[in-house]
Amino acid sequence: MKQAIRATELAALVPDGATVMIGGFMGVGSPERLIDALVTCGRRGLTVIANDSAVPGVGVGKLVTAGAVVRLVASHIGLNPETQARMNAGEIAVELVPQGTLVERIRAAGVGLGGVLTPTGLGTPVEDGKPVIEVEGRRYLLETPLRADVALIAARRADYVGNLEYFLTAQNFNPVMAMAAKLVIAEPEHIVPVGVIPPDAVRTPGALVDHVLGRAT
Amino acid sequence: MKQAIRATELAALVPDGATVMIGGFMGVGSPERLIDALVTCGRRGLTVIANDSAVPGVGVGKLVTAGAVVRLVASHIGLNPETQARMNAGEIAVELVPQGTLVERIRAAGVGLGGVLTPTGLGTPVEDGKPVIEVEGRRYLLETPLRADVALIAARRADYVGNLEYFLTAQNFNPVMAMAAKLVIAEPEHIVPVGVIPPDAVRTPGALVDHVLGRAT
Amino acid sequence: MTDAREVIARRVAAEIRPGTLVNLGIGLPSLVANYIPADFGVFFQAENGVIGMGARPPEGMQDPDLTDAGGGFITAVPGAAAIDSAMSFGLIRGGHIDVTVLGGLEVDERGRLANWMIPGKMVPGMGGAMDLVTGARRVIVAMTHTNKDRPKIVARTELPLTSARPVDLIVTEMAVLAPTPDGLRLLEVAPGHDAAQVRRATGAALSD
Amino acid sequence: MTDAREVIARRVAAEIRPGTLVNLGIGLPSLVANYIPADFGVFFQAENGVIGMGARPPEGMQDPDLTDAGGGFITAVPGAAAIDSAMSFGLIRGGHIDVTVLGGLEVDERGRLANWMIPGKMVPGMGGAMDLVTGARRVIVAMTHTNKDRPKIVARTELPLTSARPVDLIVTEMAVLAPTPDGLRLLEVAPGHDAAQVRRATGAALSD
Repeated sequence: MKQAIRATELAALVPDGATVMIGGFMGVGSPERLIDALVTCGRRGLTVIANDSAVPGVGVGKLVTAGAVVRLVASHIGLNPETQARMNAGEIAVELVPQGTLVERIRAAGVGLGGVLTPTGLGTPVEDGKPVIEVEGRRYLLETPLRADVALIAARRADYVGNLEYFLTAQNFNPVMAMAAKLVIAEPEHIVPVGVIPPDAVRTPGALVDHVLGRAT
Repeated sequence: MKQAIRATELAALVPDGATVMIGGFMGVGSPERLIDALVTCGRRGLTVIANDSAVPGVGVGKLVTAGAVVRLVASHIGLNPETQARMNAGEIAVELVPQGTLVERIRAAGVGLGGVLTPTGLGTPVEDGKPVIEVEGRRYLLETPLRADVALIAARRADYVGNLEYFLTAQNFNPVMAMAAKLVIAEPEHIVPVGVIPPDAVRTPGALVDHVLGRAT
Repeated sequence: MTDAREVIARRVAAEIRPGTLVNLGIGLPSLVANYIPADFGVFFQAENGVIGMGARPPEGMQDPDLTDAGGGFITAVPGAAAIDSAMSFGLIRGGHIDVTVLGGLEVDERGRLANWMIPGKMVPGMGGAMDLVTGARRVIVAMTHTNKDRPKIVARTELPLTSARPVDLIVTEMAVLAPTPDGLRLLEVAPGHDAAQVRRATGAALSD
Repeated sequence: MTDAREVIARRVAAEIRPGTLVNLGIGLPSLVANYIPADFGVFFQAENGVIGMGARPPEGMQDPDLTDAGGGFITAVPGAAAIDSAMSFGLIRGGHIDVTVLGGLEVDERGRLANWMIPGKMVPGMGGAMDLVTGARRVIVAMTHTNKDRPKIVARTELPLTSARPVDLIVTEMAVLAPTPDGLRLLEVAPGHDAAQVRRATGAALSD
């Protein structure tokens, strides 16, 4: 059984300077209330690992606007001009990672693998400075695992033991990120009794989840 | 829309000497009718990639008894004395692979990665002859991807476009193997109209499935 | 006069075989779906997590948890599957996508695509493009032949590449071209154009 | 007289904290579940694909699609999750299993376990054991102290190791031992035994 936390308790769990994974794709499947709580408590110096920085006012975009982010690891920032502007002003260091490489680097950390051997990025600027490993006559980039202090996960439903269920394209990076952080905090749309989510519908077992955000009061 | 095939058509799809992945764990979640069809048509010289060889008369065990298997890549053969006897007699070459490494090697092939960097097997006989790669100060074995000509997949339900749904512990290696073979043949317990399996319950998208075994007549 | 984008989308659609799994990039490539017959059994992947993307939903019926890779509302067709990003890019990098159609900034004489940044000007990021070009079975570039009269098909590009892998086909409003080991081949000239026009608008040598 | 296996299982159970995720090997380790209070909120993983394994099902209620890693029928507790093998071993190798309890053939003076083959005699395969010993946060070996009076805790083992990683605790019917950088430490002597007995039955030096 998990204890439900309140948004105001997030400040104590995510210190300034933390590395935070945030689920979502262009704001879809993003833990908006948790993100709002980080903005409200005035977090600074965060490294954010996320697919993208959405648009201003949505998802990770809110943290960018609030000046909470000093480093962003993402596959796409093109639809948030504020991220571009802050990157150009030297306020945010952006590491751009191919989307498939990003999700595998996170997965590697979560499942205890030492890295990812991918053909993606070979012969492009993504290759710069990375080892190239030859396996069975083909060349692959060695990409390192990505870990975080905290993962903020959006789910459709959680049950009392923390099992999570996702819905359609709101799934995206959430289940993978829930494996790769020391502390996992889930923001479900609904919290249901144990047994409502059948075993085969659980995509993130509750054992991976440390805290569940309680319903807004 | 897939065409349902009959078990008797399997002979034409799986030639002697083929490399065949077979889902299942101690016979649970094994495509028994497809296995029976391979025995019936007298297949020889197969390389089988499977978690285990079950027990005589069950799952992969039937192929072992029939003398169809010349090479077995598996994590466990301890509960099938026939596999042990044939291995000792030099009739089956057995490559034992740690279970977590086995599933990741299959996954690597299926998702286009060049190999697996795992700590599992370091300092044991599993390390012999394999490259050790150091990443961020830690050592990992480099294990190569495992591919197959054909994957035989057991599922609880298929719909007409080949989407597959699994049930409880019958899932095991099936969804991963369905990504790693040139030809994927599914044996569902039930075949249902499109829409009966909701999008979030699909674990193997129909695009991965070439043929669905029709119901027994 | 027919819109260049429509000409390109229609021509690309003719490349799509029935029963295949197809990924369309946002923008121009997404128009290709309009010209694929509904009974073709083609499934469209949106790399953010669905196989079986359908057209825009009716007004008021949009689900905020069902969008395409650009964040726009979509529907799902019967037989659709929802997947996470690891599975989605597993399908892409693993060679399970039959065709991907992507927009381009430039393509060089070896058929290599650049479409994700202009140094010093525009750094949107590569999103899923690098994985798609590297992993899809067939890569089609759908783009206008020129940008303000400047050729987008060039001998050498100064732009960072999307992948070292050459694309399979380039479809513009003027022509259809295919990279070969000996350079770019001019396969077709679009109605209303001629080969000399195409060559003048191209910054690389074209063989017949 | 109490059965040695029961003594071992009871003592291992005392190591299991509430709310943890635990993997029990087949055979002796599986008995540990009998001594964990139901209200402890412990979830048991069966590495073939379920978190929340329960006891044997009532006769006639068995589901052939719900078994443990030995192929035996099980139940699932409320809140259980079904997972595939990639996820299951992702949890194991990724350090998400709080405790694993495994049987052993031998443990050497550095605390390294051998439990998957006897060259020339028995080659069952390692199954999930190598991943469990390498990846679980805490590894407990549950085994009888000797095999037909031959010590199973030895200075050096001739058997192939399961992992180069030392285990965290060894529980036998005679004692509880912990590997340290300076060798094996004798933490507890079981009731009815004394330290001299334990040392005689052990093939490696034991510090206090």
